[in-house]
Amino acid sequence: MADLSVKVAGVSFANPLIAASGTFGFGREYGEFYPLSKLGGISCKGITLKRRDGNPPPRIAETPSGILNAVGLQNPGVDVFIREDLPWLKQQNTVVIANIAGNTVEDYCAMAEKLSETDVDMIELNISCPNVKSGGVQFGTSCESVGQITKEVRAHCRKPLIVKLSPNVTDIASIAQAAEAGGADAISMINTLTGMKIDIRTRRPIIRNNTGGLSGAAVFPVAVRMVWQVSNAVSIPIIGMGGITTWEDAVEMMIAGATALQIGTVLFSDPYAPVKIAEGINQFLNDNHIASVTELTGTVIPW
Amino acid sequence: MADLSVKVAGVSFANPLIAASGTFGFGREYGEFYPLSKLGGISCKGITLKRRDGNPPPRIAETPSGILNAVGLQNPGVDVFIREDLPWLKQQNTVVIANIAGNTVEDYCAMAEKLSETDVDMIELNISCPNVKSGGVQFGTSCESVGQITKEVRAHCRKPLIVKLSPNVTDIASIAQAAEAGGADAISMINTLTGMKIDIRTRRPIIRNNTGGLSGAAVFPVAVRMVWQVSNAVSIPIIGMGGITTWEDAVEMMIAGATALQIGTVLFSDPYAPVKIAEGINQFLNDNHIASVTELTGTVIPW
Amino acid sequence: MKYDIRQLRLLSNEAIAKGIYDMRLAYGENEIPVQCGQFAHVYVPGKSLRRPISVCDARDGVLRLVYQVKGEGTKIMSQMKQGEQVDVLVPLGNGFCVDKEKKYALIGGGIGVPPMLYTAAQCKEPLAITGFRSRELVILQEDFAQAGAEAVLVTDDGSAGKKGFVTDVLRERIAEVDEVCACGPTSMLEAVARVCAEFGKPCQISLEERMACGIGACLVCAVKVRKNGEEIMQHVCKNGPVFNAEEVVFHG
Amino acid sequence: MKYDIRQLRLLSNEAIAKGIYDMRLAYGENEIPVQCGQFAHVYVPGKSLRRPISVCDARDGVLRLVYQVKGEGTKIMSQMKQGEQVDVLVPLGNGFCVDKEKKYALIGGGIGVPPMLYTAAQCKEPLAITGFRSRELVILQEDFAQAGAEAVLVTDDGSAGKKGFVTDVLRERIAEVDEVCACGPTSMLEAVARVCAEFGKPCQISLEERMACGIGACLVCAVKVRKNGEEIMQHVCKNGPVFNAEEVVFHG
Ligand SMILES: Cc1cc2nc3c(=O)[nH]c(=O)nc-3n(C[C@H](O)[C@H](O)[C@H](O)COP(=O)(O)OP(=O)(O)OC[C@H]3O[C@@H](n4cnc5c(N)ncnc54)[C@H](O)[C@@H]3O)c2cc1C
Ligand SMILES: Cc1cc2nc3c(=O)[nH]c(=O)nc-3n(C[C@H](O)[C@H](O)[C@H](O)COP(=O)(O)OP(=O)(O)OC[C@H]3O[C@@H](n4cnc5c(N)ncnc54)[C@H](O)[C@@H]3O)c2cc1C
Ligand SMILES: Cc1cc2nc3c(=O)[nH]c(=O)nc-3n(C[C@H](O)[C@H](O)[C@H](O)COP(=O)(O)O)c2cc1C
Ligand SMILES: Cc1cc2nc3c(=O)[nH]c(=O)nc-3n(C[C@H](O)[C@H](O)[C@H](O)COP(=O)(O)O)c2cc1C
Ligand code: FES
Ligand code: FES
Repeated sequence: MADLSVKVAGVSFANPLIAASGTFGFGREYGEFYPLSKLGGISCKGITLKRRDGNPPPRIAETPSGILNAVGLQNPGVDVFIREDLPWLKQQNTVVIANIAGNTVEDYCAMAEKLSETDVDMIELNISCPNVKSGGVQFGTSCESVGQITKEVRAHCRKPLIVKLSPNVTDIASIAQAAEAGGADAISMINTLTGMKIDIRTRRPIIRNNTGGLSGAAVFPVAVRMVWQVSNAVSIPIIGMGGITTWEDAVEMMIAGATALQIGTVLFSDPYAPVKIAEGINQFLNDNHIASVTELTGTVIPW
Repeated sequence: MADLSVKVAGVSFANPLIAASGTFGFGREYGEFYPLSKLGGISCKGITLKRRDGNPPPRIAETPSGILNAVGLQNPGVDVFIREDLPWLKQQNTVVIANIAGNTVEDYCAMAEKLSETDVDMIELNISCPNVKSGGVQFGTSCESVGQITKEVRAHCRKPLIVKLSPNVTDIASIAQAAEAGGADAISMINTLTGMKIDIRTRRPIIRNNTGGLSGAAVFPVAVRMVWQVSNAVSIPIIGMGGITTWEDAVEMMIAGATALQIGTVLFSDPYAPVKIAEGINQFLNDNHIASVTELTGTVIPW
Repeated sequence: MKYDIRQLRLLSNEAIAKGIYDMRLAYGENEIPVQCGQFAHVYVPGKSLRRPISVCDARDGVLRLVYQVKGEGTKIMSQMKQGEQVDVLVPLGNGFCVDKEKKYALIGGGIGVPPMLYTAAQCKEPLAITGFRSRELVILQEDFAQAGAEAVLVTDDGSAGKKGFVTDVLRERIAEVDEVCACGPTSMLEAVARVCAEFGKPCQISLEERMACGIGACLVCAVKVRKNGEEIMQHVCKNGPVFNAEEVVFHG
Repeated sequence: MKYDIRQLRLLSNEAIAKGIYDMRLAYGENEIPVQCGQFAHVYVPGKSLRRPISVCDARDGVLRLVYQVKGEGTKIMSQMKQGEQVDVLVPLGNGFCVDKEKKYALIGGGIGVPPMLYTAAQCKEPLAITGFRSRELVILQEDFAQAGAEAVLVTDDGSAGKKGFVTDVLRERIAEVDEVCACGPTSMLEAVARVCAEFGKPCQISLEERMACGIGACLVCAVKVRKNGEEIMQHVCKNGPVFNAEEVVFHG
């Protein structure tokens, strides 16, 4: 049995597999498949300062080897999360990451303050949600604004701070550097690539929001490339995600530079995927006489 | 029989299906499957001022519903193209588009001058090739440089000028506007999204260039979204591409805003794809009593 | 653990009407713990999302899914062969609440008919009113009769059964029934709900929405409902697919 | 038109060694217009790229492809069943040039052995030297004998035939032959080329490179060759897969 534990920004995870924000709710439903302690951690559904109802349906469409979604940050608000979900989550013996999104920098700071008072393990700054008009991605696409918001939230945040990056940018490495300079303890990446699908009979976009975020296996090569570029540009750890489907993908993402991983879209076809991936990684490490999964991170040998 | 002909920047195409640059060489090989007159046009392999040998192999990898390539602009140089390939191509009764890439603005201008003396039908400015160190994409990722190079080449170009955009940018609509302002007669999009694939046994990138360009069905939703955004931002026609695989995809891309289409990656699994897509579009138009394919362009009804 | 994935052996998968297939899966145990109106989330090889299909029947250890080929996913389902293992997540959602003491009208429209069959099997002599566009789409009529229901068939064009809509029949017969359960296109459900409201009969309706997780985690299958005067978002997969018609905000 | 896609009926697809399959396809006409050393580009459902597989045999209207399961594509191929239609683009590339008047040594290493069989069938009493890692990977020995070849078997570990490398045998026997043709891992091809150069024998080698189009249009399958003193890029699918060993720039 290889050592699967990893550490990100001082927080220990039993294994590198974290449920991706927005695909796993607050854990209760998937907790009816397997004990959540099988996961290294859970990144909770993105929360906002006040309750949000999200976008009208349809919120999802299928694409080749991927999906588009535009949930639009439906959530009960940070207070309800702290009161009703966090206590239960903290009993599940897994790392709990709160994913926060806001309309304004003040929103983010207020949430960081509130969450710093709780026993949530980490805070993930979602400045990359493409599916809401304001509230996220407008902060995530320029170095200045990423540096700025990270710095301000950092000042209100007494938890390890993860900044989650959007792939819809020209130069992801500089964005990551801006987050690092702003005080991020870790980077998580990638959020979804903006995409669109149109019903050719009705000529209507299938997603009611017109565009949605592309995730799933289709984006995996883009995610690996970006994780590699960012790992060459920053020295804080990276939580890699975007289309991880098999244990081979997980190993590849770590070799590209990730310290831990988030698993999202594949849950929808196989709810057990993160558990199977953890087993697959363990087998791979054993077969290759690698003692600890941490030995994979960033070991790509570029040409 | 519906009318499949389209016009882009004054040039008439028998149908909207154009072979995508780099996937079809200079046409001779696929011309052994079907007469090239079955296609609306051919965008030739990217050419440079001097001969280029391209990147060392492997130059290709397979990904979920897509491929990565990094050919690195192997080509015989513009003079050989003009002397040895163009005369043959011009006999094939299809529109011939020269796709040009360079290390410097002067390279581009020199090629535009040379090609303007020939009977090539259009010139496609490739400022989006992600697979060469210099020579393309560095011009394609900021509005300033796109505007600049378009303007300079425009001054040397007496053929209709298409500017081909990279999807690896934060704001594709402004880039397209810069090309339009610089004097482009049409936009073609999207070139490939940069991606990476690593062999987990050797820890080596599979593509010798480390990264490659992602194309094929996986990128289709991103391409549709970008074509839609650009069609809302410019008034010059768009040649849409990126993952078109079926006639339904072709119709969708046109509804999103494309006037004509390029077909690339799908050729590798089905060499007849563009011919079948043309037939499928024709059937769709007949079934829906649409007289001309031009009636599809930009007819999406956003929510 | 409340949920599990099951690999069920395909017993048969035959066309029973134009483009409509009847898939029968061996459940393993004889008593299948499924409530009428619940659904199965079917894995389709090569697809990113499962396909939600209502349970049509679940008696004698056979899980029956009746589905129409719409797009690629259901097409692949229709090509699955006897002996294959089908990966299903079942049962999901909340089904119809039926009470053996009451008289039900069960309304099905088109491909919304299948779940009403297992519902009929749970009721006492229900009135099953099923409507189809035309003759070649009619399904399950003998099954309803065998399940002890009075089966009334209508078609839009009169090519089988009576010509007309399910609501025409419902209106004529509503006095006889205590409660109504319905599944079908939204426009039909709205019409049924209106008739029930008019006559003061409780009405349960089964809704459809595009889904991902199928269990309430991803929040994609939203539907707006009115609870205690407030409009809130619920989810078809977890709170539904069956909702109290009075609470649903149509066109929400 | 020089090229066409063919849908060939699968006659059989059986394992003939550990992880190695023998696929036989009905070509339709008895005389298959394939040169030895040419390859087929096989469509694999669900995959973006075809898989290049050398023609192992093409006599009596049966196209035979012998392949090893490496990754997902060849795994899917190994699951194809009798009666299915297999979509192949064949013949592609330039094969071995053989001359009935000459004596050939045909060298195959591992999964490079299959194309040497059809090559053997085109030669007069060739010497076929085939090498494998070990016993459980040995294939096609009787086939070579039946094709009129003298079949010499070597394995790296001596578990079947002689222990050693194909080049050991080649060195011993090279005086007998006029020319050498080889297919196998690059390291073996280099070694074979070196022996041939040493003894002044012409040598043709079949190379592998990752492919997309298979016909010379996309330029992905590049190989560096020396022509008239100049190094240029050629393409395995169109100029090869068989090259004159002297011209190939190894590690180019
Ligand atoms: C609770 C529930 C029960 C259902 N029961 C049945 C049934 O018993 N029989 C039956 O034939 N159909 C039923 N449907 C509809 C069925 O799920 C869709 O027809 C099917 O998913 C279409 O898949 P496709 O791949 O053929 O179509 P595609 O258009 O290729 O599907 C693309 C995506 O859209 C989704 N989608 C498309 N149409 C619908 C729809 N109407 N509802 C939900 N998702 C959709 C698909 O699941 C898939 O994710 C039910 C839907 C729900 C939500
Ligand atoms: C001209 C030629 C003839 C060949 N003849 C044979 C043969 O007779 N028998 C046989 O077993 N194999 C042969 N090969 C190798 C065979 O093509 C690969 O083993 C096969 O493509 C692997 O596919 P996969 O899906 O199993 O592997 P994956 O690794 O999943 O494939 C991923 C991608 O890489 C490509 N690839 C991987 N390995 C190779 C390789 N060695 N050469 C070319 N492309 C590769 C695949 O085609 C695919 O595009 C030949 C290759 C070439 C170029
Ligand atoms: C339905 C859905 C909802 C999502 N919601 C959020 C969210 O609330 N906050 C967030 O940071 N990311 C959200 N994401 C993005 C994922 O966390 C993840 O970055 C992305 O899906 C890529 O990973 P994957 O391909 O493994 O799904 C969502 C993704 C999906 C599919
Ligand atoms: C092998 C290969 C080579 C390419 N070479 C070029 C090129 O030389 N010039 C260019 O503008 N685009 C080139 N492209 C990009 C395509 O023209 C097209 O923009 C892209 O592949 C997306 O379309 P597709 O998904 O239909 O292939 C190349 C693509 C591939 C796959
Ligand atoms: S499908 Fe995920 S919440 Fe309903
Ligand atoms: S595979 Fe396209 S040139 Fe060889």
